[in-house]
Amino acid sequence: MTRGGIGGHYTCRVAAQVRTGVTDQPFEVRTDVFEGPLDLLLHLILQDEVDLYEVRVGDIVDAYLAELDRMEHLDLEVATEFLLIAATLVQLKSSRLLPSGEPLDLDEELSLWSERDLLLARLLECQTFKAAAQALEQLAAVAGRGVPRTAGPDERYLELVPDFLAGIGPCDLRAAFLRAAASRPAPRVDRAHVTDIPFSVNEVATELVARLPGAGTVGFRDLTDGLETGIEVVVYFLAVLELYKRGLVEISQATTFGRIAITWSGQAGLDDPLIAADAYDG
Amino acid sequence: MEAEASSEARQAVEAIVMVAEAPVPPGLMAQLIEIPTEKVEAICEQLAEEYRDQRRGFELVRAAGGYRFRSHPDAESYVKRFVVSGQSSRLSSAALETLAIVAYKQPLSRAQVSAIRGVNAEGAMRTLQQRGLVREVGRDPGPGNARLFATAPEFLERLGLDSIEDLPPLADFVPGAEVIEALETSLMAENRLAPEAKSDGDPPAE
Amino acid sequence: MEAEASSEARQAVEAIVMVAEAPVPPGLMAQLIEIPTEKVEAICEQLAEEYRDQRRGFELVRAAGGYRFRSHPDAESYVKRFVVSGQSSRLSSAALETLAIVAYKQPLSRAQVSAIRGVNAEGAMRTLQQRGLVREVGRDPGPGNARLFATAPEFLERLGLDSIEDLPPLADFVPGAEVIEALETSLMAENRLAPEAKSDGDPPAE
Repeated sequence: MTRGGIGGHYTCRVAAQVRTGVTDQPFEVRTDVFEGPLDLLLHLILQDEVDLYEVRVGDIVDAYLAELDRMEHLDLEVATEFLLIAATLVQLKSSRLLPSGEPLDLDEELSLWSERDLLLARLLECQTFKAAAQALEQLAAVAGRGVPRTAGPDERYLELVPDFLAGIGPCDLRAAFLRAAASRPAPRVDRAHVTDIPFSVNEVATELVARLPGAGTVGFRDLTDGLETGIEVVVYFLAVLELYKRGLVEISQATTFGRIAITWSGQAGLDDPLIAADAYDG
Repeated sequence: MEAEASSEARQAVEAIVMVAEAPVPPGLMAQLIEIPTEKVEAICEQLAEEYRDQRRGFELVRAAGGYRFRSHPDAESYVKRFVVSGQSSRLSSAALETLAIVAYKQPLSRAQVSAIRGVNAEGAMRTLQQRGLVREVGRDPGPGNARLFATAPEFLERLGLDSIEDLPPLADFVPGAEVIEALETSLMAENRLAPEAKSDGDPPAE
Repeated sequence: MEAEASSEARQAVEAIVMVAEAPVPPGLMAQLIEIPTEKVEAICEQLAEEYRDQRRGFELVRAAGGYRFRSHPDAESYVKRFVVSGQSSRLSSAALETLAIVAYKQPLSRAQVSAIRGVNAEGAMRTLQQRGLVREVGRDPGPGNARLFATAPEFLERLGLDSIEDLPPLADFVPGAEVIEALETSLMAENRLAPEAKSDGDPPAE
């Protein structure tokens, strides 16, 4: 069996489409994102108790092709894996549609069984790790309630440290930068009871210059998620406008009150124009 | 008295763990303080209990093979106000599933992860590496020499586990009989493949 | 009782100072815990005394305008052995991230480093300067005249780089799976707001 991959995400729009007429709650699954056919199949079979044979394979293929269109380039491995599973489904389905009186070739029947068993084994394995992932998440949530001390020895002992950069190479440095810049949410101290604004436009802009390059298209709401006061959101908005003015980001909004999409378009390089810019007073 | 005699060792343990940046293995402390490892472990257990009894804002925990100080969960809300760090950036479900596969099947290659998930694991693996949860540990000696990955110590720390053996057994997560049955039924081309042929259109037997 | 009432505040102070990388100003803690600054100071004095009485291996001291934990001088010989043992020789993740930011964004001020890291970078910057990896290179001509920092030649030498341009580029970084997922989720939220938009079946333009 091909060990390829599916990078296509089945959005719920897809799932709702394939199941039209099967359930009376087509919007219920809209919060899910499916990663590849195994994920989608598991969902269809388990969550919605759909008889697989009610699903039109053609619909899945259509939806999948639309998904491929949306991707920037055709990933052959993605397409192969998908076709393999779609073909297995078609084969299983068609065997059921054949008139029952007509006996199958023994080889054919065996191969049908083994295809089915292989698919079943993969679905079971997939489901097992999904459950394991949930358990790990719970463990992390419990452990995450405490923060480890990482301060290290104080100045008195620092000159004793034998080799400060032991085992650290340029790539570790790059990884550390990305960790620091990309995965950390906005610096935020909950100061709802204090009247001043906790950060300036310039600070936010500097932060965005670090965060946005390479982050693809980001929604304004993703940036401001977790902010507590309107004024904080306003500061973020001004910072985004400032970046736009400087030609560092593209902004688009498809519908009124719709999602504001922000895409980095500047140089994600060392000469960062904003770092040298004058400070704003917030 | 025993307790008195170990006062210096106790202080040494507290001091070393206080200046450490990562969990300190008890064996290392035993070497440095020149006492048996079991003694170090006993001291740590005792200290942890004292901090609990005194309702301290920190705790001494065993994680990733060593001991370290950590803020107490009860003070979570205040600490969160103070630091915004790793734990607030949650992993996506794709990354979590990939992490679970690596955790239970390590060491393994990216292709093996992809095979289990049925999707390309590149992106999720990269995320996990960037977060320091997964790391490359070598090459597959077989054909292709694929890179092999395993969880990093940070993973154990994030989960509050001492070692990989402390992961809940994978067997606990194997789907129950009713799920397996649902899957089987759904994949069954009943007319052809069911042991006894059924009249068409009927729902499969429970 | 007074002591009972402040138990939560005590825990909060201990927890915050425990996870801090630099001295924590009492005024900041007062804000976070929502108690007067004098109260924070009283708690800290009380805690410092308790640690002394209990002959802990650490002490709570006031330094550089704030409170911090550090190892007790009585345990100095053990702490030295630990530090010299090289077990703590790798840069802490805080210091490494700070070094990376300076390396990629130099020259920049401490405030800019803090803005990117999302936490106070004072302590880490001081460490890096002491180790000769980072140095002050001038003043920001803009308002405030902030000190600007850059990596020192020692840094390039140690990493085996010829110049800063030889650092691995950041630009080819591809967003991780969770970014894509977040994107999908927000696209779907949009669809929900405008149900008719999906009827045409067009993939969302991006």
